[in-house]
Amino acid sequence: MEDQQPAAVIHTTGLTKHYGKVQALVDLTLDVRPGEIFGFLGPNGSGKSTMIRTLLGFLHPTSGSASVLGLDIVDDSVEIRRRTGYLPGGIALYDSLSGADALDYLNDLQGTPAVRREELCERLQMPASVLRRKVRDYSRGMRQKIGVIQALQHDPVLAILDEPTEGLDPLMQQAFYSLMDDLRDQGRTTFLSSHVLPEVERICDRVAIIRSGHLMALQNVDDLLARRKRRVSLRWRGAAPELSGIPGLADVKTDGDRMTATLLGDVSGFVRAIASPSLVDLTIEPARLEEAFLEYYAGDDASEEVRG
Amino acid sequence: MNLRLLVQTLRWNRVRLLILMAASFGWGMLMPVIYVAFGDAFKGLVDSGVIPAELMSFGSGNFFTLSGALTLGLQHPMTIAFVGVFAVGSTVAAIAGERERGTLEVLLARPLSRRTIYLTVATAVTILISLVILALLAGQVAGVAIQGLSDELDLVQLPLVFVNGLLMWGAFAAFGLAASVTFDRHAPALGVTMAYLLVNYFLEILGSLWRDVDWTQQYSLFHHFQPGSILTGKVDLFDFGLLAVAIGAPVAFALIVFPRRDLAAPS
Amino acid sequence: MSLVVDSVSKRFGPVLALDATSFSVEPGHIFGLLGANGAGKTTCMRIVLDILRPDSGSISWQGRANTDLPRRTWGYLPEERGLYLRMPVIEVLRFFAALYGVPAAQATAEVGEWLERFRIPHYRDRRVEELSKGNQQKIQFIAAILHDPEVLIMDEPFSGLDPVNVQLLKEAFLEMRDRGKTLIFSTHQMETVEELCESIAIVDAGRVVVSGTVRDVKRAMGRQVVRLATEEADGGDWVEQLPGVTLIRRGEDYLELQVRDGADPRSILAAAIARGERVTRFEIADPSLEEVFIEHVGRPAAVEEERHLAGSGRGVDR
Amino acid sequence: MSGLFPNAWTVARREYRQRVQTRTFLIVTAVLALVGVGIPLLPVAVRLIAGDETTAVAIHSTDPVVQSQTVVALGAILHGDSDGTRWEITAVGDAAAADVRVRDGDLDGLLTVSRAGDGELAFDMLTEAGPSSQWLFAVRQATTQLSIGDRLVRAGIDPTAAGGIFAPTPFEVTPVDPDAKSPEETYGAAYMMAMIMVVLTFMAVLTYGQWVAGSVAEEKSSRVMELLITAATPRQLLSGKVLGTGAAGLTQYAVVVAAAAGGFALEGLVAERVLGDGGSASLESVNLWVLAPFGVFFVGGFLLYATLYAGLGSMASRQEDVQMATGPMLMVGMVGYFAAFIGLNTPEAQWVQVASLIPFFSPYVLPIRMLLASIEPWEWLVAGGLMVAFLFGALWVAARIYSAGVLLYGQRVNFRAMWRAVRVNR
Repeated sequence: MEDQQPAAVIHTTGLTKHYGKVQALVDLTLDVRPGEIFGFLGPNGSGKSTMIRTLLGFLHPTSGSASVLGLDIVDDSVEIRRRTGYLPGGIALYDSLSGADALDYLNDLQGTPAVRREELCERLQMPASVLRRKVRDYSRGMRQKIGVIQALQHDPVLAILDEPTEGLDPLMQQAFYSLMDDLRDQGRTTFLSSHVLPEVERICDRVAIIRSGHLMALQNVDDLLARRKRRVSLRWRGAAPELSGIPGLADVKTDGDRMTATLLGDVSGFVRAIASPSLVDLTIEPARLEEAFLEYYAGDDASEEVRG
Repeated sequence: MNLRLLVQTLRWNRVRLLILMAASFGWGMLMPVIYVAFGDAFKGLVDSGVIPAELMSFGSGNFFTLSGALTLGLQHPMTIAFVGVFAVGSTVAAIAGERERGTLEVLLARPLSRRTIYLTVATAVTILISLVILALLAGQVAGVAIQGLSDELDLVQLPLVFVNGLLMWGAFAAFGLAASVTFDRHAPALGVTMAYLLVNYFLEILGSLWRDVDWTQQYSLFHHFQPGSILTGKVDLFDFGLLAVAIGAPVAFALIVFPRRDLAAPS
Repeated sequence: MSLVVDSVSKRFGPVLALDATSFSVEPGHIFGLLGANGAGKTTCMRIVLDILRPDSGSISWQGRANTDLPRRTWGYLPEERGLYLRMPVIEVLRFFAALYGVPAAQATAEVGEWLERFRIPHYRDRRVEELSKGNQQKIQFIAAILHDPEVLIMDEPFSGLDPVNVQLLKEAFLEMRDRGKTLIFSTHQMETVEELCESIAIVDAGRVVVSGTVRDVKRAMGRQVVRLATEEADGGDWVEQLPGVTLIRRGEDYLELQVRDGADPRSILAAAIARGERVTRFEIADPSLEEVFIEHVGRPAAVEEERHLAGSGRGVDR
Repeated sequence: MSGLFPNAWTVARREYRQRVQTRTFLIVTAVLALVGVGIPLLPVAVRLIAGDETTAVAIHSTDPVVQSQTVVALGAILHGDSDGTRWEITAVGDAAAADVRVRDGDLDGLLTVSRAGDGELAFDMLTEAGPSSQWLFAVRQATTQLSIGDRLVRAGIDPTAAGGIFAPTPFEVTPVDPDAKSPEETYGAAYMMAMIMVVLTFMAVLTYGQWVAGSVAEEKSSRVMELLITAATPRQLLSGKVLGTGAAGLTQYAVVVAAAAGGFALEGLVAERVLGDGGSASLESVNLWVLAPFGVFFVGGFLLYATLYAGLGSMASRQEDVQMATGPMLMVGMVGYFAAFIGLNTPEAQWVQVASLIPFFSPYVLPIRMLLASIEPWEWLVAGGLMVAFLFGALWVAARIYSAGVLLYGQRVNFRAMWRAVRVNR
C-alpha cells in the first residue's frame, strides 16, 4: 500500500453527519483522484469544515463510510493523519512559542522529517529572523503562512487545506498558487476549501459544491468554464450589425450606438458576426466563474443552522 | 505516551510549577516554625474559649503535636487552594483549554491517538503534582530540621505520606482530566471539578466541626489522606485502596469517552 | 468637502508605521485602501477613527478635524470580528445603537429592515453564537451602520465570506453609497476592488505609493492586455510583428499580449481576421489591479514582516 | 472628550443584565443565600438533632471503688459542662459484653480505669470515635480534672478544700462610659462579627473584582472591544463596566448578606420554637447599626478596587492571563486582609488607626475599629475624603491603562510595555 497509489485518494460513500437534529452532512459520495487539486466549495455553514474534520477523525460519521489514502477514517485515523498535512480554517497557534519552535513542535509530533521546511519558508518569505519571533507577535498573514508551512513541511502525499489564502496579501497569494502548481507537478494531491472563486478557477482541477450538507455539483473546472458568461460591449458607426442569430448572446441592451450583452460559451460566432468595418470599439471581458458557481450557491439559508 | 508532547506540556507549566513549588516549600517550612512558636499559645487561646476549639482542628491536624502541625500544613485550606487549584487548573486546561484556544485542532491533526494524548497529559499531571507535593514535604522536613525537631519526626514514613498525598490529589486531577475531555468549554469543566473538590472538602469539614455527623468524613477523599496517622506509624491500606479506586474510575471513564467524542466541532 | 488624510505619521517604537501618509476620499465614493500585510492600513484606519492619535499630520472630514467630530460620524467594521456571543442579535444591535444615541424604537425598526435585506429576519432573537461566520459578519455590518454614519470604514469586510454573502454585502455597500455615504475599505481581493471602488490608494511600508481613480491608476501603468485564441494553434508569431504589441505569455490555448499606450488593441483583431484566423477568444483589458498591486508592492515581503514585527504589540495592523 | 453619561449608563445596564440573567448567577446566588440562612441556624439544628441524643459511656474497672468514684465524678463534671450534650455515664461489670456493645454502636465508648502501681489513675478508652471527636475531648478533659482531684486527695488535701483551690478569682472590669455595655458581654460577639466582616469584604473585593477584570478581558478576547472603543470613550466604557459588573456583584452580595442577617434575626425565634428554651442569639448583643456608615466605605472601597481591576484586566487578552494581570491588586487586597486580621487583636493600635484611613485598607480595617474600638468624627471625614480622592485618581489611571491596553492583543502582560503605551497614547 505504501508505494501503489489507491484509485481514489479520498473516497466517501454516503457520508452523513448529524449534530442532534441538525444535518451537517447528508449522504455525501465523492472521490478525489490522485494528483489533482480538488476544490471544496460551499456557502458559510454548508458543512465544509464538518466534512474535513470527519475525514481526519475529529468527528465520527453518523452513517456512511469514507477512506483516505485507502485507510478507513474511523479505524485508521492515526495513520491517515501521519500521511496527510492539515491546515485548519482560521488557525490558532501556540502564542508562547516562536514561529520556528511551533513548527518544530508540530513536526516532532508529526514524526516525519520536515524535508520541505526550508523551501516553504523561502517561498512564503518567512526568513529566520521572522521565525525567531513569538507567534503572539505575528500578523494574521504570518500566522496563516506558519499554518501553510506546518501543513506541508513534511511533504505529505495529501494536503487538506481549509481556506488557505485567507489573510494572505496578493503577493503571498501568488506565491501560494505557484506552490500549489508545483505540488501538482510532483504528483501530490490537494483538497482545499475556498470562498475566492477566481482563486478556485485558477488552481483547481475539479470542484465539489455543497450546500446544507448536500452535494450540489461535482465538476471539472474546465466544464464549468464552458458554461461561463462573458460581458461584451461594442460601439459601431452607421447601421447596427445583425446580432439576433448569434448563439449564446443574451441580455442585449442597446443605448444609441453602444450595445452591451452577455455571451455564453464560444466567442467565434460572435466575433465573425460583428467583424464589419462599422465596428468602432469592442470589449470582451474575461469570463468569470462567479455566475456558474452562484447558480449552485443560491437558495434557502437553512444551511446556516450549521455553523462552520 | 508521546515524549515530545509530555515535555512540551511540562514546559508550558514550568513557570507556574516553579512558583508553586517555591510557595509550597515555604509553606511547608512555616508549619514546624508555627508549631514551635505558637503551639502553646494557641493551646492557651483555645483553652480560654475565645476561639472555638472546633476551628482549631481541621481534619486530623492540630497544633499541639508536631505530626498534627504537619498534617495541618498538608490539609490547610491554603494547601488545598495551592495544590487543588493547580492540580485541577492545569488538568482542566489540558484538553478543554486547548480546545477553547483553538490549538486543539492542530494537535489533533498529528498522528496521535486520543488515548496517547490522554495518557501523556495524565503523566504530565502526575509529574507536576508529585513535584509540588515533594516541595511541600521537603519544606516541612527543612522546617523540622531548622527547629531541631528532627528526632520527633519519623522520616521513614515520609514516602508513604507522599504516596498517600499523590493518590489523593491524583484523584482530583483524574476527575479534572475526565471533565476536561468531556466538556468543550473550559468553564463547565472547571466548574464541575471545583464543585467536586468543594463537596469533598465540605464533607470533611462538616464532619470535623460537627461530631454528630462525622460519618460524612468517610465520603470525603480528604479524609483518606492521613499524614498524621502515617507519621505516627499507623497506615491504613484501605485509604490507599479507596483513593486508587477514586483515580481509576475517572481514568477509565476518560479512556472510554475521549476516543469516542466528537472534538473540535465547528465553531 | 472630502475626507483628507494629510501627511499623517505614526511611530511605534523603532517602527514608522505610517510615513507622511496622504490621500483624500471624495464624499459619496467607495474607496479601496490596499496594501500588503503589515503595510499600515489598520493603523491608518484607527487614526482616522481617532482611536489612535498620530505623531504628526492631520485628518479632516468636511473641513473639520477628526478630533472635533462626534463619534457617530464614523461607522467601523474592524478586521478581527467579535460580538457579544451570548446575547440575542437584536439586543446586541440595540446596545450598539444606544451607545451612539439612537433611540431603541428606531434601532429596532432599522434592524428589522436590514435583517430582511440580508435574508436573515428569523435570526433576530437568536443568540449571536448560533449564527454562522457569514451571518455574524452581516450583524456586525448592521452594528456599524445603525447610527447612520457619514463615513463607513471597514477592515477586510469580505474575508471569510462565501460568494453569496459577498454579493449581499456588496449590494449593501452600493446602497449605502446611494444614500450618499462615503465608504472606505481594505481587502486582499483585487477583483472586489475592481468591481466596487471608484478610487483607491495602495499603501506600502506606511507610504502611499499610488492613489487616484481605479481607471487612472491602471492607465498610469501605460499598457493594456489582450488575450487572443484562434482555432489554429500556429504559435502566433505573426502577432509580434504588429506595432506596439508584445507577447507576454503563451497560455495553454491562448496568447496574452501587451499593448503599449497609444497602440490600438483592435488592430490585433483586425489583423487576425485579415489573416483568415478563426478567432475563438478575444479579450481586451486594462491591466488587472492585481498586476498593478504587484508592480507597486512586489518586493521581498520579508522586509514588510520585519517592519511589522518590530512594531508589533503596539497597535500596529494586526 | 464627551461626558460620562449616557454611554456609561448604557454599558452598565448591559453588563448588569447580562450577568444577572445567566443561570450560573442565579444558581450561585441561590446556593449562597441558602448557605447564608443556614449558617446562623446551624447551631440550632445541631442542638435540635443532638438534643435527643445522648452520649453513652460505660465505665469499667476491676476496682469497684475506683469505678463508682469515676462514674460519679465524671458524671458530675460532664453534666456540668454547658454545651448541652447529654451524657449517660454507667458502670459495667462485664467488660467483654461492653466491648461488644461498643462495637455494635450501642455504646459510644468504654472507659477502662485502673490504678497503676504508683497510685496514678490510668484511663483507656475503647471507641469508634476519631481522635478529633468533641465528646472524646470533653471526656479527656474531665478525666484530667478527675486525676488532679485524685492526686490532691492522695496528697492529703481535703476534697472540699480542693474545690476552693480551683474557684475563679474575682476580677471586674469597669468601663469608662457607664452606658456602654460591659465589653465582656459583647466583646466575643463583636470580635466574631468583625472577623466575619473582614472575610466578607475580602471575598467581595476578590470575587467581584475578578469579575470586572474578567469581563474586560472577555471583551478583548471576543474582539468586541474594537467596536466598543469606536462607539464610546475609554472612560465611559470603564466606568460603565465597573458600575454594571459591580452592581451585579453587589446584588448577589446583598442577597446573601440579607439572607444571613435574616438567619441571625430568626435564630433566637427558631431556637425558642424548636428547642423550647430561649437559646442564645449569638449576635443579638451587638448593635448592628454601628455598621451603617461602613456601608459607604464598603461600596467606595469596592469601586476603588473594581476600577483598578478593570484597568488591569484590559491588559490581558485571554481569560487565563487575567490572574497574572490582576496579581498586583490581589497583593494589595491580601495586605489589607492580613493587616485586618492582625488588627483584630490590637484594635486600638496606632498603625490600625492609620490603616483605617488609607482607602485601600479602610474597607477591611474600619469595621474592626467600629466594632472593637471607637472612631473620632474627623477620622470619618479624612477617610471619606481620601476615599473619594483615590476613586477619582484610580479612574484616571485605570482609564489610561485601559485605553492603551484594550488594543494590545496577544501580548504577554508586561508592565514596561504598558507604561510605554500609556505614555504614547492620548
